[in-house]
Amino acid sequence: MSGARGLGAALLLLLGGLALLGPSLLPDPALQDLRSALQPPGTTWWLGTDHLGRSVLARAAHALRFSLTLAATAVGIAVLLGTGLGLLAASLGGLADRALAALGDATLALPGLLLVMVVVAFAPGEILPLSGGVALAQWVHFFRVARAEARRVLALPHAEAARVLGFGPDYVLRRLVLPELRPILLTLVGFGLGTAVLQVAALSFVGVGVRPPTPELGSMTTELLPYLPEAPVQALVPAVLVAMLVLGFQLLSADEGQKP
Amino acid sequence: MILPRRALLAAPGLLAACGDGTAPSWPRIVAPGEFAGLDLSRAGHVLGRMGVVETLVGADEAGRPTPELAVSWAVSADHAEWRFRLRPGARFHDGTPVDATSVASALSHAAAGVSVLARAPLAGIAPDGEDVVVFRLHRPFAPLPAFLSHAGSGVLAPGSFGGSGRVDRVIGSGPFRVAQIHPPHRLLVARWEGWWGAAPRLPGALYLATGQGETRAVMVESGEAQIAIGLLPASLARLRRRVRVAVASVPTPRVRMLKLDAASPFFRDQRVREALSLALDREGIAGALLRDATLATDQLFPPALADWHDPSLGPSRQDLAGARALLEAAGWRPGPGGIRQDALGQRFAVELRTFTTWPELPAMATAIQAQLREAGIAVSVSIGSSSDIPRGHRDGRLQMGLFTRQFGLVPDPLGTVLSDYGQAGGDWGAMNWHSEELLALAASLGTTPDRSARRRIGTILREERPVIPIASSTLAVAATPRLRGLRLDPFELRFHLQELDWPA
Amino acid sequence: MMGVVRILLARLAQAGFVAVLVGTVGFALMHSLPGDPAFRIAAERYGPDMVDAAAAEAVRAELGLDGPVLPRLLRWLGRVITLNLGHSLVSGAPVLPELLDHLAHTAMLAAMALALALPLGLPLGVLAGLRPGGAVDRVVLLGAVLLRAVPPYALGLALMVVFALHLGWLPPAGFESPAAILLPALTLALGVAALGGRVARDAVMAVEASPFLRFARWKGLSEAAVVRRHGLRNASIPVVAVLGLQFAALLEGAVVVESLFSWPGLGHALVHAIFARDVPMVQGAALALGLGFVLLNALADALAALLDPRRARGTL
Amino acid sequence: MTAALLVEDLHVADAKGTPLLRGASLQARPGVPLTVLGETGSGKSLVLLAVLGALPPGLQAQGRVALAGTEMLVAPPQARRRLWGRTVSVLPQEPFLALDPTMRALSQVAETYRLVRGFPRPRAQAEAEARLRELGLEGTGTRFPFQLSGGMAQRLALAILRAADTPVLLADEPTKGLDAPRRDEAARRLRDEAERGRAVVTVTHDVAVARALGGDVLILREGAVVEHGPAAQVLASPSHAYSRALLAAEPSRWTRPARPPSPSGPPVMEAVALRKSLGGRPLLREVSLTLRPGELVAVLGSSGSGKTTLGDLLLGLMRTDGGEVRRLPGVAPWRFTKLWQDPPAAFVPHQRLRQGLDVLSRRHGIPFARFGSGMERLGLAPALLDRLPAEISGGELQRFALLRALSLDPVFLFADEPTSRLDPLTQATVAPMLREAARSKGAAVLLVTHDPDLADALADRVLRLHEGRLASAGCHPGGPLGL
Repeated sequence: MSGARGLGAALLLLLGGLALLGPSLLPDPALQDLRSALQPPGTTWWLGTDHLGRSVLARAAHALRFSLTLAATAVGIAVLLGTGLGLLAASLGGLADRALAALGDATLALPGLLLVMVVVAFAPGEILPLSGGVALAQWVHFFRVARAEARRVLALPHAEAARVLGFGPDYVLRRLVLPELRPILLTLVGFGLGTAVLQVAALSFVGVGVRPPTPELGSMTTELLPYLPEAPVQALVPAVLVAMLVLGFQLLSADEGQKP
Repeated sequence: MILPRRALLAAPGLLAACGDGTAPSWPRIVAPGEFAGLDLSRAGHVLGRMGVVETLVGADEAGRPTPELAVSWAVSADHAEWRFRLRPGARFHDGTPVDATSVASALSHAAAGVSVLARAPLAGIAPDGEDVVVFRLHRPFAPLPAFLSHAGSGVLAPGSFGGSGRVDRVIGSGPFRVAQIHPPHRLLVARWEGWWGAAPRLPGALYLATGQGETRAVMVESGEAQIAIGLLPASLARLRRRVRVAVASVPTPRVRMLKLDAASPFFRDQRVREALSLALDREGIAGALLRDATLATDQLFPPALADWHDPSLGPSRQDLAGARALLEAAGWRPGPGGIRQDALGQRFAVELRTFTTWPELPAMATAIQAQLREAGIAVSVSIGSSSDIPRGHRDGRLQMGLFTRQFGLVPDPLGTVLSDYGQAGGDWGAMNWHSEELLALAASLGTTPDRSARRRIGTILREERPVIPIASSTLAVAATPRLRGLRLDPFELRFHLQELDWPA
Repeated sequence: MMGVVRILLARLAQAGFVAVLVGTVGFALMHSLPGDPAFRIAAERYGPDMVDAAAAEAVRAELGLDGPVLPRLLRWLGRVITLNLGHSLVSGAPVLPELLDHLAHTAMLAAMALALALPLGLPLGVLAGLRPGGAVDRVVLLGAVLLRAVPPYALGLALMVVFALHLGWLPPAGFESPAAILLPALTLALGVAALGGRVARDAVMAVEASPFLRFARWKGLSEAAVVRRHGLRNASIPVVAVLGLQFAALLEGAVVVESLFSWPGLGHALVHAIFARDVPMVQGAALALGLGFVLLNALADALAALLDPRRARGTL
Repeated sequence: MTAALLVEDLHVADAKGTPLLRGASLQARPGVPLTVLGETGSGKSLVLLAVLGALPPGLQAQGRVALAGTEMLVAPPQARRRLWGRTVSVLPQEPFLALDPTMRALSQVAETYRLVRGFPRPRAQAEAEARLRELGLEGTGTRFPFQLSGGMAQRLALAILRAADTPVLLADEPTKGLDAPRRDEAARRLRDEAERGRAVVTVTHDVAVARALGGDVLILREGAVVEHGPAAQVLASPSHAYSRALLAAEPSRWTRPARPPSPSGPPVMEAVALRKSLGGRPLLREVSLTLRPGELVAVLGSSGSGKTTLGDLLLGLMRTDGGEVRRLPGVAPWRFTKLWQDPPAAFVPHQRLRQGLDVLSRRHGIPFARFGSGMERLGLAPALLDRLPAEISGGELQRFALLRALSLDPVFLFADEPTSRLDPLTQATVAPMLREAARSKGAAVLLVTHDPDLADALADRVLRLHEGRLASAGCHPGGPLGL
């Protein structure tokens, strides 16, 4: 494991640990103390309090868990949908392939954030549409890669060999295409997770986020932006956490991608 | 390769339309309000404040009617007819005189569209000679002058209207005329030499709609703008410490309040509504989110409305024990997870709708959510569009709504009270609640200005709690100190640009 | 020239698909959205203080929002072909001129972002690619990864605080002085520069390892001649191709950055239109963004074809 | 006459100290082509890189390399580089990849004149045009490399080298991927260069190239020189056992197969008037072919002639545009099978061989033990089973492919250039195995190749595919005639 990858793993381990253990060890993230609003970091509140006097550390831990869950759900849907359609397109070929590819191209032409916003407008503040929206913006990347890789592998002599030797399409896809696809998908998943975290944060910024009091990294920053001069740590912590999460995913996958 | 090049050439041409023509010496005003069109129902609030469009009647700091395009007015003995005498010599920006015919036509147009005038019991508007406009009413309506001071009741020249009655260009009569207007962001005004009042010192000014409060603060801090309207409480604290910026604020008749569906099984009981009020820590909310604990109020009418506000009532303090006792008495007992339930096992779980037009509302909803949770009430917060509240009122799905209401929408709150707390309640007022006594009092106010009746209306609303007021508002403005003569209007009708001076 | 025609035809087909997709999906979604469009439109038109049921009913009557869906969709699709995008439900003004105005602003912002990003990212990427694993490479890689990890709004805010507030060099927002474009453009540019640098690095590495560059050296050309005559052009081909694709990301960033800096572009308009349920405006803006993306890709294709004769002749 | 290039006792080892080249010595003289002959891994390419002074970093070299008076192993990089294009030039392995894809042919020649030899632009242009004309490339100056055929690309590379006109010319596997006629043409052109007074050093694995070039031959095996001398002598009467084996491995020297029994029984595979176009170009115009059990038919054709397409059409891997393919009815589809040109590509890269055979045995209910006896017959050690495809040699892998195909009791085997990627010695072992194994199973074999000698050596019938039609190309003496 190289340095970059190790650093990425360490970052994700740290944040994952906080997300996993934090919520049970730290106080209720919704607990308010309006008279202790915007307290600086100290012994009582390690990362200070927000504008409603809530512990930023506790909220950050919950927000991390939320962001990770949401990103994982969204990317999970995107991977299943994109890879499934990609493999389908590559193995069907012909008109179905071209139609799916055209749909992919058209989706790609639209900014991802637009798609998420349109879907989220369905049910503001609900989690499933949010991850569905992010997935809608991301599936096409998985689709393109899966389709291209499947087409490449299916054209290789060893895939032809498998067919000549009497193996069915199921075997060819599962045993020949997927193993080749897996490392590429993993890289893409890493970047996708990072993008999902960023996209949700951006949505919160333009006001399409989660419902209060759910802590979310993007909306935490947005809520605290007006207080940046007086409470810089509290406002920056969520943004830094987003950056660290994305960084962790990128480091982890960047290295994977450079392998021969 | 021909197409892209042509597209590139076209771009600067489009930009020129909105980038040129700004004299750098004209002050820039940044404010939150965008305007979606040219007609007064959409742009009136900007055109009025920038001094382009005038109304028959103005308002002073206390909300009392003052002469503007009308120099005097009188109501008939049967309260069915109002006569407004027009200011002699007033001219529109196209040079035509502001005469009774054009005023009657412009205001009839407003009354037929979306405007406060449409809510007045008007039977007709007609000219009487050159300089008198007559308003005939279905029933007595004392706040008519106040309604006429609303931005939507501005007077546009007949030349403003296109063939289909749509506003094609804005020709007002105020001290400034439109030089350029680009909805929804930008309005450039220039001094109108033909104004009836003292000539303005400023050669012109620029209005820029800027949605983000932080951005407005930063713009005025860096000198990019000279006046920033509507500062966030957090920015306000910072700007006060700056030498390069002068900060002023004025209380406004705007109140943040909770609206409850008084017909729902949760809020049917007046004791529950009272318990909600007791459970709230208004001073905590105002202190933390508005940076001013004194804004906390449980009165619907803020101090800015001296006739309506009762200064003898102290601030309402949080009383959780009292709230719990009232909820117990109303049959809501502690249930699993600390959430109360009634005898049938119904959980006290409700939805609170609010929106982001005012940035403090979501945070306030979150604070309310936490405080009601202490009393055993589960609140889920839904943040959407401002229209969710009137729509929820109409389709009956609204349980709680958090919003701000401008009682000085017209400087006399009576109009607002009538539309919000009438027989059928109001989109921005009571829901499934009314009070015969209040209706009778309001009807009597149609003919007599009676201060005790006004106070009594406040008391009824405070006792029965169809809505729960939380905090009143201030309008905070930051400006560069070089700008002289800045005057704040609590009713947000005018910037008073004609009184400003910006010496180089 | 067959290749160029083929590329353009493919892009044209993509544009057609975008139009139909945006039209249909946008229309279907907006009409199955919860919430009453009449109320939303009224709120956007008249401001929250004036929204009430009466205003909403007036809007409903004026716009005929109750008609059957399918004929309206077909009519809209038909009009799109003639570039008639209808009237905004909110302002009542025709969508097209308003869109063009927003589009011009976004185009200017994107162009400025590119103008800042390329001189920043490409030289660093080339330096990094010439010595992979070297000090420059490590610093550039780290910088690129960090820049792409920071949310654009946080980046924009940080730039605003530093350059506008503390240093006072640049205007923080607005679109009045010509310098106002610098901060939003820089915010977008940093992300693009990070990506461009990364692509340039990989491209330089690939060219550096290519047999034709080795052959060029073996021919006896000086290093400068090798780089100038054989290195740069070949390395720029993937850079152009990838940057063309990444324009979608740039436009996406524009939505957030335009809101933060009050830049009156497409992204800003789109957010408003979605909130207001202004269907023609949403569709128009989405269409403009989608077609803009296709157009830029076509430009990137054309540029790549200029650089790479294989593309122009349709063998790649 | 002094040697333009002198290599004395050159040793090269990798970073771990493993020797790659163990004491190679050679000298190249103007006018006398020198051919370094060796199999993959013999270290022949390292000789070239050492001469250029372009050994990859990490390799250590000892000994002496003198190029026109410069000691290439000790000279500083700048000094070595100054010789490139002036004293020494290189004909690259695959010229198509070595030409700048974005530059027109003429510029690639002219820049040598302008930037290396310092000619003014008009003269450089004129000279470059003259070089193109000399090599039969007139009219192609404005084309890009991708618009040239493989042979033209190689001539363009030669034109560039002529422009440099260096005393020493190195050629690195100049015939890689070329079929016989083009291979001979390339060799002839290199000989021309030598006759123009240049010292030409060619590195190749192909004995035929060495023979065509003449001059001196040096045979390299596992980093050591096994034989060195004039081509006429070394290729006619080699003294070393390895050299003899290498020469005997040429298909033209193989012992001919015994006369096959006349094929009998119903045709296994019949093609009637097949037509196929690819990319709008008609590839097969009207091809008819009949294969009977036990016969081995070779189809000869140059690259791009459509011979692989023909096999794939018969197997149903591609759809025909017209005509008909008739297979022996009632036979499972997998008993019509194929051997691929590039053995590593035909195996799943991440699957150990045992695993691959295991899934196959389970899919078709073949007892695994059957593979054991087959491996023995094909000379495959059981230890190989636990390796990945990339970890064993191409020859071994092709034998595994054969094992795999034969385990399904094939009635038809399409062998697509099955030995073209193998070293000559390996080819000499594997090719007869293919013939014998197929014959023992009674399978019909369609062998597709570009090597007439190989076809002649293996096949019962040889057909030639030319311009989309099949024609008889003569037949094995005694073999059945006709189509």
